[in-house]
Amino acid sequence: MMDFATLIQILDSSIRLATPLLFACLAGLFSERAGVFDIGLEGKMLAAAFLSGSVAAVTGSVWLGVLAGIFASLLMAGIHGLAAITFRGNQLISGVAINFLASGLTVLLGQNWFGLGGRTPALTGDARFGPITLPFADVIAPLPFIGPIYAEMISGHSALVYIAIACVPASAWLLYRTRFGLRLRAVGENPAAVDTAGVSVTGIRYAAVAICGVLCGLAGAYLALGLAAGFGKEMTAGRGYIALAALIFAKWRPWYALGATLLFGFLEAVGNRFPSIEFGVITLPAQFMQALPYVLTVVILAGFIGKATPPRAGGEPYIKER
Amino acid sequence: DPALIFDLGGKFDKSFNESAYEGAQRWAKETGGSYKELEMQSEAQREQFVRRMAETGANPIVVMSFSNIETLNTVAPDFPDTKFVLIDGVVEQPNVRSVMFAEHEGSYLVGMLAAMASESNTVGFIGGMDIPLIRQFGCGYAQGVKAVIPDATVIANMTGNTGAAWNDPVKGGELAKSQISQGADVIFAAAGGTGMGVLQAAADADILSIGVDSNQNHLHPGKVLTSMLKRVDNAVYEAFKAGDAVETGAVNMNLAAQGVGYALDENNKDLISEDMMTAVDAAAAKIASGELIVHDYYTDNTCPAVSF
Amino acid sequence: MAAVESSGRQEIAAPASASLAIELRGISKAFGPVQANKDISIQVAKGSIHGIIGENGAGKSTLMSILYGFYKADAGEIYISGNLTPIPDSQSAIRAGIGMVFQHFKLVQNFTVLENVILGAEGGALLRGAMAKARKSLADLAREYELDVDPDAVVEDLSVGHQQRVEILKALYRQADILILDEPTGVLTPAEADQLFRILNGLRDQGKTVILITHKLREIMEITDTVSVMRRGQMTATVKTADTSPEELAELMVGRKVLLSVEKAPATPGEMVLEVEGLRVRDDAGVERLKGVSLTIRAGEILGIAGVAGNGQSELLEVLAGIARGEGTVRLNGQEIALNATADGQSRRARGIAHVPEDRQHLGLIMDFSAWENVAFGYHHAPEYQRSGLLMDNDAIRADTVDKMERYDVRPPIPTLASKNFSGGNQQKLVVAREMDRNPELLLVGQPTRGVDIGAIEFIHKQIVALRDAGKAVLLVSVELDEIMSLSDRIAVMFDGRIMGERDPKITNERELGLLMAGVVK
Amino acid sequence: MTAMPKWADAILVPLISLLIAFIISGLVILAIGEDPVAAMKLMVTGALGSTYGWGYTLYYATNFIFTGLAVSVAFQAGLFNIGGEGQATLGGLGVALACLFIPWPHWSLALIAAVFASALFGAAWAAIPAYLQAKRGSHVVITTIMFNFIASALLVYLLVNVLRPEGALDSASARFGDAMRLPRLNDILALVGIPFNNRNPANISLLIALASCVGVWLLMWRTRLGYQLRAFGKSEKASVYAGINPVRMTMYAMLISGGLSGMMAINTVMGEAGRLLLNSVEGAGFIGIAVALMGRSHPVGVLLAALLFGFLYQGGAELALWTSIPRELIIVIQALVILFTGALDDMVRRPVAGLFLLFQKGKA
Ligand SMILES: Nc1ncnc2c1ncn2[C@@H]1O[C@H](COP(=O)(O)OP(=O)(O)OP(=O)(O)O)[C@@H](O)[C@H]1O
Ligand SMILES: Nc1ncnc2c1ncn2[C@@H]1O[C@H](COP(=O)(O)OP(=O)(O)OP(=O)(O)O)[C@@H](O)[C@H]1O
Ligand SMILES: [Mg+2]
Ligand SMILES: [Mg+2]
Repeated sequence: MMDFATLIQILDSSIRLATPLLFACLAGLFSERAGVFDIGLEGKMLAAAFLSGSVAAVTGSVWLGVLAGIFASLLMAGIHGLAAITFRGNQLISGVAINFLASGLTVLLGQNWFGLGGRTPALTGDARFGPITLPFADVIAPLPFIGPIYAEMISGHSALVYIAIACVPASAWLLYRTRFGLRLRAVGENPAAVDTAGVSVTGIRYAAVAICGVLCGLAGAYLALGLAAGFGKEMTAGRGYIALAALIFAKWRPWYALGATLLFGFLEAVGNRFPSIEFGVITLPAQFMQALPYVLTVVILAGFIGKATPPRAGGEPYIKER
Repeated sequence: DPALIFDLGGKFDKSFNESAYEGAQRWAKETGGSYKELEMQSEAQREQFVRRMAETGANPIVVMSFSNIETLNTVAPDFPDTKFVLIDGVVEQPNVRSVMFAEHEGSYLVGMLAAMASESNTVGFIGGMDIPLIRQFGCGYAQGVKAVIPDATVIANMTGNTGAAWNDPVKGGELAKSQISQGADVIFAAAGGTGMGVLQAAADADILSIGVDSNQNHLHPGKVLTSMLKRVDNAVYEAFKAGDAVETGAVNMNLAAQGVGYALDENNKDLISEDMMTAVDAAAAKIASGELIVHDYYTDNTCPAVSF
Repeated sequence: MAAVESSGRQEIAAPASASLAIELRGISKAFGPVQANKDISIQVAKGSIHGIIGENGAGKSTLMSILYGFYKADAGEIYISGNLTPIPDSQSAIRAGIGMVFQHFKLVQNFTVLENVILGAEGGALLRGAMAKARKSLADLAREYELDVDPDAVVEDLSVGHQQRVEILKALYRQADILILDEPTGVLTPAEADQLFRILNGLRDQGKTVILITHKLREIMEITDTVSVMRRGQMTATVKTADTSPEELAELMVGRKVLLSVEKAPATPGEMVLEVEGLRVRDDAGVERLKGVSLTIRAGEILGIAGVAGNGQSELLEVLAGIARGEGTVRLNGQEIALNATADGQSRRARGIAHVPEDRQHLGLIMDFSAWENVAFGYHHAPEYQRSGLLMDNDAIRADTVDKMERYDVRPPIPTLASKNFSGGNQQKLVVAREMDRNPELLLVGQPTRGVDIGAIEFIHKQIVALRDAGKAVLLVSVELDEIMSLSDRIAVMFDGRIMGERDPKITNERELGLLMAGVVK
Repeated sequence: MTAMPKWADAILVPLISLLIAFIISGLVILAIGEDPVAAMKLMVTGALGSTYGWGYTLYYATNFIFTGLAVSVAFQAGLFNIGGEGQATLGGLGVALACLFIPWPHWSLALIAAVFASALFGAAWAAIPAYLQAKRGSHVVITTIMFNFIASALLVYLLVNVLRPEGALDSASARFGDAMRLPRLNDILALVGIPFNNRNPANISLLIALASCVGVWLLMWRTRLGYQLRAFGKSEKASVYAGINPVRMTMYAMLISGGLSGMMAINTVMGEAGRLLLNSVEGAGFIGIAVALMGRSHPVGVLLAALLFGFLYQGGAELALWTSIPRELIIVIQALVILFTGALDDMVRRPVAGLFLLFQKGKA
């Protein structure tokens, strides 16, 4: 049913679709590994997509756009930090609020600034990410098998895709090989241990939430500047929630996060490629094929993944004196 | 004053609500008049908003979308002196003007253009959600394609099943790329905001796309083959202009009534050759005269030209 | 002076004598309405071991947590080596040379020993170098103080005794001169406790200062130089250990005379109540934890299970209580009990088995539930707690709670207070009241007096003996040999999932039991 | 454990938080160049100034009570059910099937059938995630998210291909028979002589919602099952000690939660639309999360939070009716209300508690 070229095309699409999920998933990973649950990934991505689209449209510079996206996401992360860390609020509520806030503010401000119903003007030229051709792509391209894999699937994505993939080993290194990572993981497991070791729980948690903000900012910027050409209202379309699912799927580990998000990207790409499938007499309707990624996720989760244990101190504010 | 009530997608949906908005704006600019407008946010507000608008004395009141058929059946009898205009649906009430568009006819024309412009004999269709209205677009389009090249391939995708399906340019772009990799070199998008991503991806890949509802040729000059026009703007404009004297009853905005059509302007004039134009205009004339009948999906919920 | 500067310590000349390691002046601390510490002053001499005793909730842990910068005092001053030293956080305490082993360990459970030790004292931004250095100094420390722990073991796999060693290593690794230990022996076996005391003596000999909180007067008498007594948030006395006696200390602590030994009549065993044959249990990982245990208990008899923690006692209790599944035969009053999938806590309770679990905070109680809700915990099906059909009679439960609190001396006697707001001893009394008050046929009881003050220990012991005298069977698991020896009518020793042998407490001695516990069979 | 009296904690703090949320909302309104005072007035009079406004407010609140209770029951049992959206969708399907295919002679019978059908369908949709959580440890958060998507796919399929009447443009089922029209709130209040506006969708479902509040309260705090669910939610380990079966508790909690979500459809599908629509849930499942969390998972809190959100919905509709303020402003106000009353409440509580402490010391 699927020839090699089709497979390459689907995998190529998977990588693109996985990238925003990967950024957001790693973002959630840092936050939740530090014990701050975050269902506000969606809102942060949306805010970032909006501001990056706006700034890129106005300045014509894609990198200024990225910075602006990160800034917007950091603002939201700051609110989350304030609620979850300083004021010991409910982290789930704060996340829900951030999703609402981003959903409303982006359109409100967008309409106010550009009058396009919340959209930003379409981006062109340097205001968007173009594809990057990796070295030797054209040399290797004619080779059988390896050629398409390298030239079509691996090469030719925008800069943020490679940054996202680079973020995986970087995150793993930061978490498992540095002092900061050790403390961050400890804060998510037992903040009292960190506190009594003479390290500020608040400081570490804010740092983690800030990293989460930066990564969500990249996720949103990639949506608006890499995949689409500008911001459109609600353009995250639930990807923040899917990233959250991927995070649990990945058992809060960076390399697994890469696998999980690639799997989600792959399932969506397959659904896109085969809008309906005929099995002799029965034709599976489009709705089924669109639901297939979600059905498969459940099947895989129930069949192979098993129980995932979240960081033990996750979701709880650190309170010494009740 | 006249009034315009947008449906749930909101007035900037890059689709028919926005088109209605443009018609109202045109009227306001030309006449210097003012009008009221409202955006529905929830199912429960349908009756509420129409009724409240009628209570303010607005006349006529243009209501968008077939979703309001039931609403007008309930509300219109309570305001016999107010004229209502329903876009995209039929209501049999004495004070309602029901405006239907023959989307299949317009789509047929752009389908022909697509087939003629295609070099690979493979064209694409991307719809927002798998609902009858969108199938009507897709079915007309596929018929037009097959009329030119009987063995052409029409790849049809729908974006999704939730409200996000209309607002997901990223998914639109990815679907377009998937169709392109399957050989499509003209893609028709009928998916609201999602379509923006389709047009973008097509332009990036240097193939052609077809816009929908309003003239979207300008979005990527030279890259958008044409746009399937659904002149909701005209319908609104005329209703506003007629004021409370607007005629009631069913109006079929088909090709003959110039309710649908394809867009031709300086942005795409190099893309559409003389031959193409002649062929399409000939077909249009035949459809208008009734000589050529484009299958209407609504009549039997099937499409002879493509399976969804 | 140079060393002081480099450690960044703030020094203000003070009048106090330089031979004092610590001086606290006028420390007060309130948690909301609870005044945990009231104007406390205390002096601890350098190179001494100073004991602190007091009832549950007297404020011992709070005081030490203030010294360690974990809590901030509302008022008062801290002098270290005669210098006024503000300690706003643990970082300052560590810099001032203080190390603390908390009552509830502050370890990251899924980290390795090494990671736990270096946490907060990594010595560099990258772990690789820090780990190598720490591994070396850990090895040195281990040799110097006989503190053997595998640096690569994951903490949650370690016994509590070993976890405690990790805590001590943490403090020593940070070069603490002053070591605070909050109830360190509560979870240790006698052998481990002896080992700990050897370590503490070694530390003292090196000029380090140790503060030891404990409920065990024997330990106070054995190892401390001076001892302070706390009551209701205040410091009531500080005495030289040599000048006092356990009885005097007990009275200072509780405010009345306390019986330090258990008084009980000889057992008069009756019918066979519990018969266990060839009981086997596997844990989740598939490791066999019980390898064919057989034992019997008659009515009016207490069978004590001695053993080093982790040798299957917990599993024995759990499988009998219906928490874990097992294989083999268990008969209660001659009727076989199911050990398979249908077995659960409810069916066991229905058959008259009550269970005071080892871990009251995670098993025996729901800490967020109020006291009355916890009194119904496990007995929520009891007919007297039902109003009709599906409805529970909360009024009845509350009334019953008031009654139990009064009879079992649970303080404060407020049924609506959340369980987490009771002190450890009172939490334990609540569980004991719930489980023993129904006159069960068989009482399973694990570590009944862990972390409990001597007043409460006396009380709980009395209740257990009273139940036996009422003709019930008791299975007692404890790592406190004292407790086993003084309460049991027969003693079985467990090692590696097996019963090594049974002894008569009147004939055997600690040495013999200790050998059995170590798996040595004569 | 603070010196603050209970009433201050339960009423004063939320009120101040709400006030802050509205002040900031006012600033946002000012920033987009509108008059905040007029806007607020409009919202309040529009939502609460007439029985008409109350009708809509209560209609929306009814939805949020159901979904809020649903989230809170699961939450009490330690489960985070984000699947309210999908469960309510399926509940709608249940209502539609019950009303379309059985010619009920009277609305009361139809209502009973609809209650059962909606609860059953909602519960069934929660059952699979529940089972997978209980038996396989599959995280219920992921599976319920996935089931939301699957539910909407199923609904689109059924409405487009199966339930849509021949030739209808609208992706909706046929209208239910007239016998299945539920009594509106004004009909009910007329029985006791209270005049109430008749042009609003508030209907008898409100009473079912209120009864559900009482029911959930009774269930959670008065029955054995509720006791076991709460214990399980606080500590799975301890509940096993007490002989409470974790698998059963997970199933019960999710089934009840799903059933409550499903019952929301009685209000929207049967009470308001009279037919099954493509988007009759309209995000109420997600609002339910906010409502439950803000209401601290207690029925009374859920009721109050649901009313607040009902007020925001109807007040927002009035804003849209009479001003040119974009409708997204309402989402921003909702966000601020959730943020300040739900997540940043400690920001208010701390200074208030401090004031009370000062006051008490002054007296002493
Ligand atoms: N973090 C806290 N928040 C509120 N109250 C607390 C806290 N810690 C302790 N308390 C209360 O302060 C009082 C003193 O507690 P503390 O833990 O110091 O007692 P303790 O003497 O160590 O008792 P134990 O022998 O049981 O360990 C008790 O009433 C306790 O309930
Ligand atoms: N005998 C019963 N009568 C009515 N309902 C019951 C009964 N047994 C079980 N149920 C159902 O299960 C719920 C919990 O029941 P109950 O408190 O009797 O626990 P149980 O059946 O013993 O189960 P568990 O093993 O969880 O204790 C009840 O509220 C009811 O929904
Ligand atoms: Mg203590
Ligand atoms: Mg039972």
